[in-house]
Amino acid sequence: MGTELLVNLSYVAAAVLFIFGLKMLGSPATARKGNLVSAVGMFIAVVVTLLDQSIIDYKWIAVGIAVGGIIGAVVARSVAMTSMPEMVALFNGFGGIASLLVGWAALYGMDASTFQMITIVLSILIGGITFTGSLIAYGKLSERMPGRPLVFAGQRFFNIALIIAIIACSVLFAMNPDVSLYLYLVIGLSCLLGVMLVIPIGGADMPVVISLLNSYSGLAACAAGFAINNIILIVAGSLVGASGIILTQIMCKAMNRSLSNVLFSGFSAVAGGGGAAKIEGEAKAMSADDAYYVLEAASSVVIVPGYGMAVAQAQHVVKELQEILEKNGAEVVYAIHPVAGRMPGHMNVLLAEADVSYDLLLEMDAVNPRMETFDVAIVIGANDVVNPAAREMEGSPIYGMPVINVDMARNVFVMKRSMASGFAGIDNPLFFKENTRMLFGDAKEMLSNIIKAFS
Amino acid sequence: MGTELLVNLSYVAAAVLFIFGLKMLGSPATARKGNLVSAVGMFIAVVVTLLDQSIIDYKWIAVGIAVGGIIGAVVARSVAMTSMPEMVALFNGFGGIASLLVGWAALYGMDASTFQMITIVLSILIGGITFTGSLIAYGKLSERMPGRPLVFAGQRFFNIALIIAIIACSVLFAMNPDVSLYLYLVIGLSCLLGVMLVIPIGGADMPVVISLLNSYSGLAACAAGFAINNIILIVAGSLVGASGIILTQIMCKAMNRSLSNVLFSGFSAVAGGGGAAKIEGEAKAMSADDAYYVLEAASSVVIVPGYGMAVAQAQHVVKELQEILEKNGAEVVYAIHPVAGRMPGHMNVLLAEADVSYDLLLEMDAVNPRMETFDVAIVIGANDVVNPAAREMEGSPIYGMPVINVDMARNVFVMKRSMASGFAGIDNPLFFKENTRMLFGDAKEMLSNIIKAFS
Amino acid sequence: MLLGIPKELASGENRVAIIPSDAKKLVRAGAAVQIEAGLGLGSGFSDQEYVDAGATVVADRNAVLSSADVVLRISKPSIEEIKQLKAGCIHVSYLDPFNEHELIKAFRDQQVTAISMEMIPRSTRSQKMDALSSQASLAGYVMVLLATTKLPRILPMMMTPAGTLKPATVFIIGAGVAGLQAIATAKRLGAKVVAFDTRDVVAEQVRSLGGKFLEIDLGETGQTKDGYAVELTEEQRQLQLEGQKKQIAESDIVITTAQVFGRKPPVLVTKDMVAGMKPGSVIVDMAAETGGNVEGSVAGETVEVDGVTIIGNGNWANYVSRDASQMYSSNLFNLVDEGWDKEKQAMVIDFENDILQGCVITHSGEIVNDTIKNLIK
Amino acid sequence: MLLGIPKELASGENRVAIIPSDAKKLVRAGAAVQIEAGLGLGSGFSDQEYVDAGATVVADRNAVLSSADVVLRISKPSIEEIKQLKAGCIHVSYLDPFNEHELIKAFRDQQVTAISMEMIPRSTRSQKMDALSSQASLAGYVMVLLATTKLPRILPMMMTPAGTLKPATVFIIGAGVAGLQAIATAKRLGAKVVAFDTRDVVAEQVRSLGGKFLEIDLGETGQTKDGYAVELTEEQRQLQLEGQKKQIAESDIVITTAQVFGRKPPVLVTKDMVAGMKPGSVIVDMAAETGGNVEGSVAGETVEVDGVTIIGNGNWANYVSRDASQMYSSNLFNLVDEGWDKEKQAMVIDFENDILQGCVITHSGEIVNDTIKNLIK
Amino acid sequence: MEIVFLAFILMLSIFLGFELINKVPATLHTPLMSGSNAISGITLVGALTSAGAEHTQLATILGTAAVAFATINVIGGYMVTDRMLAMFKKKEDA
Amino acid sequence: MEIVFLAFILMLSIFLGFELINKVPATLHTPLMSGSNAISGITLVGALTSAGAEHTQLATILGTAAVAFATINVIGGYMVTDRMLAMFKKKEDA
Ligand SMILES: NC(=O)c1ccc[n+]([C@@H]2O[C@H](COP(=O)([O-])OP(=O)(O)OC[C@H]3O[C@@H](n4cnc5c(N)ncnc54)[C@H](OP(=O)(O)O)[C@@H]3O)[C@@H](O)[C@H]2O)c1
Ligand SMILES: NC(=O)c1ccc[n+]([C@@H]2O[C@H](COP(=O)([O-])OP(=O)(O)OC[C@H]3O[C@@H](n4cnc5c(N)ncnc54)[C@H](OP(=O)(O)O)[C@@H]3O)[C@@H](O)[C@H]2O)c1
Ligand SMILES: NC(=O)c1ccc[n+]([C@@H]2O[C@H](COP(=O)([O-])OP(=O)(O)OC[C@H]3O[C@@H](n4cnc5c(N)ncnc54)[C@H](O)[C@@H]3O)[C@@H](O)[C@H]2O)c1
Ligand SMILES: NC(=O)c1ccc[n+]([C@@H]2O[C@H](COP(=O)([O-])OP(=O)(O)OC[C@H]3O[C@@H](n4cnc5c(N)ncnc54)[C@H](O)[C@@H]3O)[C@@H](O)[C@H]2O)c1
Repeated sequence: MGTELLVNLSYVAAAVLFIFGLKMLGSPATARKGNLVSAVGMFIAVVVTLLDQSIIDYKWIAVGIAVGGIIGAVVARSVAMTSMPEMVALFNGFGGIASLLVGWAALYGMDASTFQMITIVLSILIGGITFTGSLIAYGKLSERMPGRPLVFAGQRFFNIALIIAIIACSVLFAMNPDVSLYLYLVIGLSCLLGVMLVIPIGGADMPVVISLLNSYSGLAACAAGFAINNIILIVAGSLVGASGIILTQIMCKAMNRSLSNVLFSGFSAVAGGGGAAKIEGEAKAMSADDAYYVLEAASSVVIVPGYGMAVAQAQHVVKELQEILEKNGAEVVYAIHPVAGRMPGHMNVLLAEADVSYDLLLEMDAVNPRMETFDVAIVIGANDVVNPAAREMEGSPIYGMPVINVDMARNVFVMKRSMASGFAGIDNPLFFKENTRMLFGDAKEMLSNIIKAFS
Repeated sequence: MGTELLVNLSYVAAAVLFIFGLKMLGSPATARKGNLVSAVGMFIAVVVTLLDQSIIDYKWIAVGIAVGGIIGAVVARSVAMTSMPEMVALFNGFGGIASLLVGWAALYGMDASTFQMITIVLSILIGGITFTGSLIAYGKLSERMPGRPLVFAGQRFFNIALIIAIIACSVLFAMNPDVSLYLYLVIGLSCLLGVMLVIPIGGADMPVVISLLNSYSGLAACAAGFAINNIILIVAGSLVGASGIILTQIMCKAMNRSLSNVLFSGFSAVAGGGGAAKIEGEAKAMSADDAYYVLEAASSVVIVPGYGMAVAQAQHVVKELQEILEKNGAEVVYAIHPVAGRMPGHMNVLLAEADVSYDLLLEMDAVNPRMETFDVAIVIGANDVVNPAAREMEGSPIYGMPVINVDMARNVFVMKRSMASGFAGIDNPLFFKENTRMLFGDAKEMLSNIIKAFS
Repeated sequence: MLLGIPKELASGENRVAIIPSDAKKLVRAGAAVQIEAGLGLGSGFSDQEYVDAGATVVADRNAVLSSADVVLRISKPSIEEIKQLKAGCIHVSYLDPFNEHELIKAFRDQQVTAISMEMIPRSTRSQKMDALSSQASLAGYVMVLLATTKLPRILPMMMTPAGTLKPATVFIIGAGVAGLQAIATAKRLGAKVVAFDTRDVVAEQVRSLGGKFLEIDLGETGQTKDGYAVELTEEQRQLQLEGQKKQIAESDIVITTAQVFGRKPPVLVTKDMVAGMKPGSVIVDMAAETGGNVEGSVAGETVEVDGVTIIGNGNWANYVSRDASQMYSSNLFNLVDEGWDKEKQAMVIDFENDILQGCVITHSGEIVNDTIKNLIK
Repeated sequence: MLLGIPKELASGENRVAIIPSDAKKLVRAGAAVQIEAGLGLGSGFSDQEYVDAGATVVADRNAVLSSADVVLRISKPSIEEIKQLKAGCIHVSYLDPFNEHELIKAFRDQQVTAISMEMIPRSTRSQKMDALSSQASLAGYVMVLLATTKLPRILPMMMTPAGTLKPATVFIIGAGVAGLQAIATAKRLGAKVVAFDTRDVVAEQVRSLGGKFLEIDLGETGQTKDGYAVELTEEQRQLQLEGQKKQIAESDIVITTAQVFGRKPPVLVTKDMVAGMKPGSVIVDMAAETGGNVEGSVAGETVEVDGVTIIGNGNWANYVSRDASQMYSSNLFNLVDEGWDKEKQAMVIDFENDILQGCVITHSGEIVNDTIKNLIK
Repeated sequence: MEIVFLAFILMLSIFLGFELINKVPATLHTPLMSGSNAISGITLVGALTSAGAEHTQLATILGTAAVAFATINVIGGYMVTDRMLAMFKKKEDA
Repeated sequence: MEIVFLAFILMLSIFLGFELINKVPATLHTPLMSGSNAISGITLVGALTSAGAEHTQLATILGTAAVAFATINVIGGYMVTDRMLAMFKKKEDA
C-alpha cells in the first residue's frame, strides 16, 4: 500500500506538471519550457510506474522501451523540419495503437466488470480509429498517398453501415468477452473506420484532422485508464482530449472553416454531383473573434477601404490593425480604388491622417494582378468599388468599370453594417461568394473588436 | 448504494453547474445567468443531500433551513444597494461559522482518523477566522466600527504568539480528541485571530479583505468536506478558494496595491513610527497588465503627453486608449503644458493628427486645481513639464516654473524608457513618489500593451 | 485620325489639355497627335517632351484647328475658331451650353460634333472623364490655401509658452466635390471646420471628413439623379440665410461653393453678414466669376470690404496648373478612349453609350442633347 | 510706473507689441499703460479696446517715448528715438546687438536699460518670454503656406479617377523652432517631408513630427548651451552642400531656416542647385533679409530664377499678425512680470535673475552683457 | 486509495478555480465575490448531514445552527448577487 | 464510490483541458498539437503494467508492443516538439 500510495501521489505530481506544461505550451514565450515541464511529468509517471508491485518482469518492458525509444529518438532527430506535421501524425498513430493494445491486453489481466468491458472496447475502438486515421493522414501529408479527397459513390452509406457493424460487434463482445471473433471484428472494423473517415478529406485539411485525432488519442488513453483503473491515464488523457478539441476548433477558425465542413466537405462534393455549378448562396456572417483566428494565421493581407471607413472614422483603427498584423509577421498593403469615397482622394486624406505610409497605398492596377496571393482581403466599408458585377454581369450599370477584384483573394472579409447597397445602388454578388464572410457592424467597432482579439 | 450513487452523481452535476456559474460570473454579459446557474447547482446539491440515507430526522433541518432562509431572504431584499459590500461580508462570516460548526459536529459522528482530525481542526480554524474576520469587516464597512486601522504597540508579537498558541492547541487536540478544552481553545483562539488580522486594516481596503475571507470560507468548506468525506464540499470549496485568491489579486491590482501591502500596511505604520517623514524611496516599476487593472477601475484619467510621445509617435495609440477608457465609463482629458515637446504647439500637432477633440485639451492652469480628483494621471514621455522639483526644490534650475502637478493625482503612471532626465537635464523626484509607478518602455509599445490588456 | 491640340488663349491660363504622357498613350492607341507650338509651357512641359511622346509640333494655330479630326482643349472656342473646323470633326472642351447658345448654333451649323465637358454624366463609371469633378477638387484645395495666406491668424490650435492660440473656424457653404476637398484641407491644417449644404446626404460625407455639419431645417430639398442640387425656393433661401448668420459671424474663413447645375449660383452671404464678421476674416467665393454666392465679391479679384478680404479670383485649379493639367488630360484621354474604335483606329460617337449620349451636344448638323435643344429652341 | 508703447514704424509691419488683454493684465498689476494712438490697427485692435483695458491713448509719439519708465516695442528704435528716452528707463525690443553697435552705444550713453529680445536665454523657464521662438514658430507655418500657393502642384497624394497625383516633397534645411513648425505644417498638408540640420539631436525631433531626416556625415558638429548651432568649418559646409544636392533636385519645395546665432547665415543652396530643380519648384529663404541661405534670393521679395520661385519676403510672422501680436505681447508681459516688484509696483532689474542677466545689454551707463561688451570694445 | 482520488480532485479543482477567473471588469468585482461567496455556502450540504444524522444531541444542535447559518449564506448570497447584477443590466440597457 | 471519484476526476480534467487552451498564435498550433500528442503517450504507463505483469503470454506480447509504440510516441513527440520550438526561439533572437 505504501508504494501504491507513493506511486499515486507521484501521479498527482505528474498531472500537475502536465497541466502546467499544456498551459505554457500555449504561449510563445513559455512554450519550450512548457514542453520540458510536461516531459518531466511523463518521466516521473513512467519511473514510479516501474515501482508498481504488479510488475514482475522487466525484461519485455526493457525491450519495448529500448526499441521504441531508439526509433522515436532517431526519427525525431532526423526528420526534416518541413515534414514535422506528418511526423506528428505518425507518432499520434502509434499512441493510438498503444491504447488499443493496452485495452486488449487488459482483457487478460482480470475479471472485467461490464463497466470495464465497456471502457476496454472504447479504448480499442478509439485507439484503432486513431491509429489508421493517423496513418492515412501521414500518407497524405508525406505524399505517399494522393492528397486529394478520395471519394466513391455510396461512401456515406458504407460508412453508416460500418458504424452500425462496429456498434453491434462491440455490444456482442462486451456481453461475450470470450468470443475472440467479436474482438477481432471490433479491432478490424475500427481500423477500417479510421481509414474511411480520413480518406475523403483533402491534404490541405490534414492538420485539423491530426489535431482531432490527437484529441482522440487522448480519449483513447483515458478509456484505457478506466479499463486498467489508472487515474493518471484518465487525467492526462482527458486533458489532452479536451484541449485537443479546443485546439482543433482554433485551427478550423484559422482556416476560416467549420469542423464539420472540414470533415464532410469531401462527401458533399460527391453528393453535389460533378459540376461546380455557380451557387448564389446565403451571405455568411462572421464574428470578430473568428476573424481574428484567420487574420492571426494570415501572412499577406490587403485592405480595401471605402466610404464606410470614412463614415465610421475608422482610419486610425485601420492603421492600428495594420501595425498589429505587421508585427504578427504579415505583409499588409492598401488597395485604393480611384473612386472610393465621396470625393477624389477621400481615402488618401483619411489614411494620411492616420499616418499610413504612402508606400503601402497601391493603385488598383498594381494590386489586381496579384490578388490571388493574398490570404485575406479586408473590405472596410467599400461596396461599389469591389463589386464583381462590374466584371461578371453584363447588364449591370457598372459593367466594364475596373474594380478591385477582392473576390480572387483566398478569404474576403467585408465590414459593413448591413446588406445595403452603396452609392450606385446596385446589389453586390461579392457578399454571396464562397470565400466571403460578412462582418456586420460599424467598421470602427468591428475593427476594434478584432484588435482586442489579438490578446 | 443506489441512492448514494445517485446523490454523488448529482453532486457531479452540481459541480459542473458551479463551474459554469463561476465562469459566467466573470463576464458582464453572462454574469446574471451565471449566478442563476450556480444557484441551480446549489439547489440540486441540497435536494439530493436530503435523500441521503444517513439523514434520519428532518425536523431540525427544516427548522434550520426555515430560520436561515427567512433571515437570508429578508436581509437580501431589504438591504440598500449601497451597503451590499458589508452584506456580503456578513454572509461570508455566516458561511465561515457554518463550516466551523460542521467541522465541530463531525467530531461526534464517527471515529475520526488522524487525517480526518487534521481536516476537522482545519475547518474549525479557517471557519473561525473567516467568521470573526468577516464580522469585523462588516463592522468597519457599515461604520459600526471605526474604519481607520486599529493598531497598538506589540500587536505583531501578540499575533505571532497567538498563532503559535493556535498551532499548539490544534496539535494537542488532534492527538487528544477527547479533551474538549483544547477544542474550545482552538475555537476561541481562531476567532480571536480573525479579529486580530482584520482590525489593523483600513476601511478602504475592506473589499480586498472580504474577497480574501471569501476565499478562506471556500477553503473552510473544503476542509469540512474532507472532514465529513463529502466530495462536493471539496470541489466547490476549492473552486471558490482558488478563484477567490485570483479575484483578490485582481482587486489588489485595481487599487494599485500588493496583497501584502493591504494586509500589513497597518502594522508598518506603527512600526515606522508616527511621523510621515518624506521618504525618497525607490522608483516602483509596473507592468502593462497591472496598469490595466488600475485603469479599468478608474473613473477619471488625465493624460499628460510630452516629447516622448512624439518620439514614440504614440499619438494614435493614445487616442485609442482614450476611447477605450471612455467606453469603459471613465472621463478622459489631456493636460498640455505650454513647453511640452520641442517646438511650440508640438503636442497640438500630434494630437490633432490623431483627431483628439480640441475640447479635451486642457491648459495647465485649468487642470491643476482639480488634479486631486483624477484617479490616474498618465504621463506619456513627459519629464520636465511634470517635475515637482519646480514646486518643491528651491535650488532647482526650474524652480518657480509652473508644472502640471500630476503627483497630486491618486495614481501616477509615468511611461518612459529609463530613469533618464529630460531636456533640462535635471532629476525628477516624481519618479520616487509613493503614488507613482514607472511603466518602462517605448511609450507606443507600452500603450499598446495596456490596450491589449483591455480584453 | 488626327487629334489637334491648340494652345489655350485665356490670359493667365497655365493648364494644358493634353500632357505629354497622355499624348504618348494616344499615339500608342493609333492616333496622330498634332499640337500647337508652346502648348505646355505654362505647366512646364516643353515641345520636346511632346515630340518625344510621338506628337508633331506645328507653329500655325489655324493649321492645327483646320486639319484636326478631333480637337481637344479646355476653354470654349470663339465662333471664328469654330468656323475653321472641318465638318464632321469632333470638338471637346468646356462649352457652358446653358448660356452659350450662339456657340452651340455655330457648332451645329459647322456640322461639328461638339462635346461639352460639363455634360459628362455623373455615374460611377464616367467619373474618370469628369473634369468638373477633377478640377473642382483641386479648387477646394487651392481656395483654402489662398484664404489661409490672407488670414492674419493661423488655422491650428497651439498651446505654447506664449499662450494658447485658438483654432480658427472655417465655414464651408456647399459641400460638393470642391467643398469636400476644402473641408479636408482645412481640417488637415487643424482648423475647426463647419459645413452646410442643402442636400442632406451630404451631412454624413462632411462628418466622414471630420467636419461638423450645420443643421438648418429647410424643409424638403432634393437632388437630381446626377447628384446635383435642386434650386431652393426663395423662402428656403431666406431660412438658410438666417440659419447661417451666426456661424458666419463666428468664422474666420468662409468658403462658398454652392452651385445649382445650369443656373446662376444663389446669393448666400449678404452684405450685412460680411460686415458682421471679425476684422481680418476672409471669404472665398468660388463662383464669383459666374455671379457668385457672396455680395460684394468681384470676379477675378481679391477685394477688401469692411475689413474682410473677399477672394473671387476664379480659375482656381489653374493655381496648381501642373496637377490640374494632368487630371484634365487624363479625363480627356479617358473620354477619347471610351469612344475609340480599335478596328478603325478612330473615335466614334456611339449613341448607345450613356456617357457619350449625355455629353454630345451637336452632331451632324443637329443639336442632339435634349435639354439644350429645348433651351435653344 | 508708466509703460509706454509707441507704434511700429517699419513699413508693412502689422504686429503690435502689447495687445489689449495684456495691457489689462499690466494695469491690474499696478502699471500705468500709455499707448500711441492707432497702435493696434494693423492687427485689428482699436484704440477703444485699449481704453477699455485701462490704458491711456496719446496721439503724440514723442510724449509716449519721453515719459515712459518702460518702453515696450518690437523693432529696434532709431538713434534719435533713443535720445528722447528718460535716463534710467527700461527699453525692451529686438536690438540685433551683434550688429547694431551704434545703437547699443546710444543706449549706454543715454543711461537707458536696454533689453534685447534676441538675448533672452533659452532655458526651460524662460521660454514664455522667448519671442525669437514664438515668432519663428509662426514663421515656419507661414513659409510653408506661401510656398504652397506658389507651387503649381498640390502637396498631398491623391488617388483619383483622373489618375494618381504623387505627393510633393518638401525639404527643410535647419530644423530649429521655425524648421520644426514648417515640418509639421507641410506634413499636415500631406507632403513627404525631409529635413536636415547640423545639430544631431534634431534628427529625433524631426522624426517625432513624422519627417524624414537626411543623414549627412559632417564629422564633429556642436551646439551651444542655449541650443544654438555652432558654425561649420568650410570643409563641413562643402560636405553638407554635396549631401543635399540630390535631395534638393528631387524636392518641390525647399525651405531654408539655417542660422548661426550672432553670425551671418551660411549659404546652403547654390545657384546651380537652384537650376537643378524642376521647373515650377519653390524655395523659401527664411533669412533672405540678413544675407540668406540661398544664392539668388532677394531680401523682401519673391523672384523667379531658372523657372524656380525664390521667396525671400521676410518678416514672416507679420503675415499672421494677429496671432503674432498675441504671442509677442504675451512674451513681453511675462518679461515685465518676471521683473515686477509687487511692493514697489515697478519693474526692477535683478542681476541675480539668470533671465534678466542674459538679456539686459546696457544698464546705468554701462554695457553689462559680456559678449556684447567684448564685441564693441 | 481514496486519499489519492481526493488529492486528484482537490488538485484539479484548485487548478480549475485558478483558470476560471480571468480578467474581470471592476464593476463585476463585488458581484463575483458575492456570487462565489454563495457557492461557499455549500457547507450547507455538510450541515444537513450533521443536523439530520442524530449522532448526539450536541451534534444535532451544532448541525442545526450550521444549517441556519449556511442557509443565510446561500439564500442571502444568491439573492444579493442577483440584485446587484440586475442593476447592471438596467444600466446597460439605458 | 470509486466510480463517483472517477466521474469527478474525469469531469474536472475535461473542464480544465478546455480552460487551459485559450488563444494560441498560429505559429504554435503544430508544436502545441505535437506537445499534447506526446502527453497522450501516457498510455505508456498502462502499457508498462501490461507488459510487466505476466498475466498471459498474449498479454505480454501485446503489452510489449504497446510499450514500444507508446515509447515512440512519447520520446519522438517530446523531441520533435522541442526541435520545433527551438527553431522559433532562434527566429525570435535574430
Ligand atoms: N470618389 C469620388 O469622387 C466620388 C464622388 C461621388 C460619388 N462616388 C461614388 O461613391 C462610390 C464609392 O464606392 P465605395 O465602395 O467607396 O462606397 P459605397 O459603394 O458607397 O459603399 C460604402 C459602403 O460602406 C458601408 N458603410 C457606411 N457606413 C459604414 C460604417 N459606419 N461602418 C461600416 N460600413 C459602413 C455601407 O454599407 P452599410 O450601409 O451596409 O453599412 C456602404 O455599402 C462609387 O459608387 C463612386 O462612384 C465617388
Ligand atoms: N516646447 C518647446 O517649444 C520647446 C523647445 C525646445 C525645448 N523645450 C524643452 O523641452 C522640454 C519639454 O518637456 P517634456 O516633458 O515634453 O519632455 P522632456 O522633459 O524632454 O522629457 C521627455 C521624456 O520622454 C522620454 N522619452 C523619449 N522617447 C521616448 C519613447 N520613445 N517612449 C517613452 N518615453 C520616451 C524620455 O525619457 P527616457 O529617455 O527615459 O525614455 C524623456 O525623459 C522642456 O524642458 C522644454 O523647455 C521645449
Ligand atoms: N457619381 C459620381 O461618381 C460623382 C462624380 C462627381 C460628383 N458626384 C456628386 O455630385 C454632387 C455634386 O457635385 P458638385 O460639387 O459638382 O456640385 P455643384 O458644383 O453643382 O454644387 C456644389 C455644392 O453646392 C451645393 N448647393 C447648392 N445650392 C446650395 C445652397 N443654397 N446652399 C448650400 N449649398 C448649396 C450643392 O448641393 C453641391 O453640393 C456631389 O455630391 C458629388 O458627390 C458624383
Ligand atoms: N530651452 C528652450 O526651452 C528652448 C526655447 C527655444 C528654442 N530652443 C532650442 O534652440 C534650438 C535652436 O533654435 P532656433 O530655431 O531659434 O535656432 P536658429 O534660428 O539659430 O537656427 C535654426 C536652425 O538652423 C540650424 N542650422 C545652423 N547651421 C546650419 C547648417 N549649416 N545647415 C543646416 N542647419 C543649420 C540650427 O541648428 C537650428 O536648428 C532649437 O533646437 C530649439 O529647440 C530651446
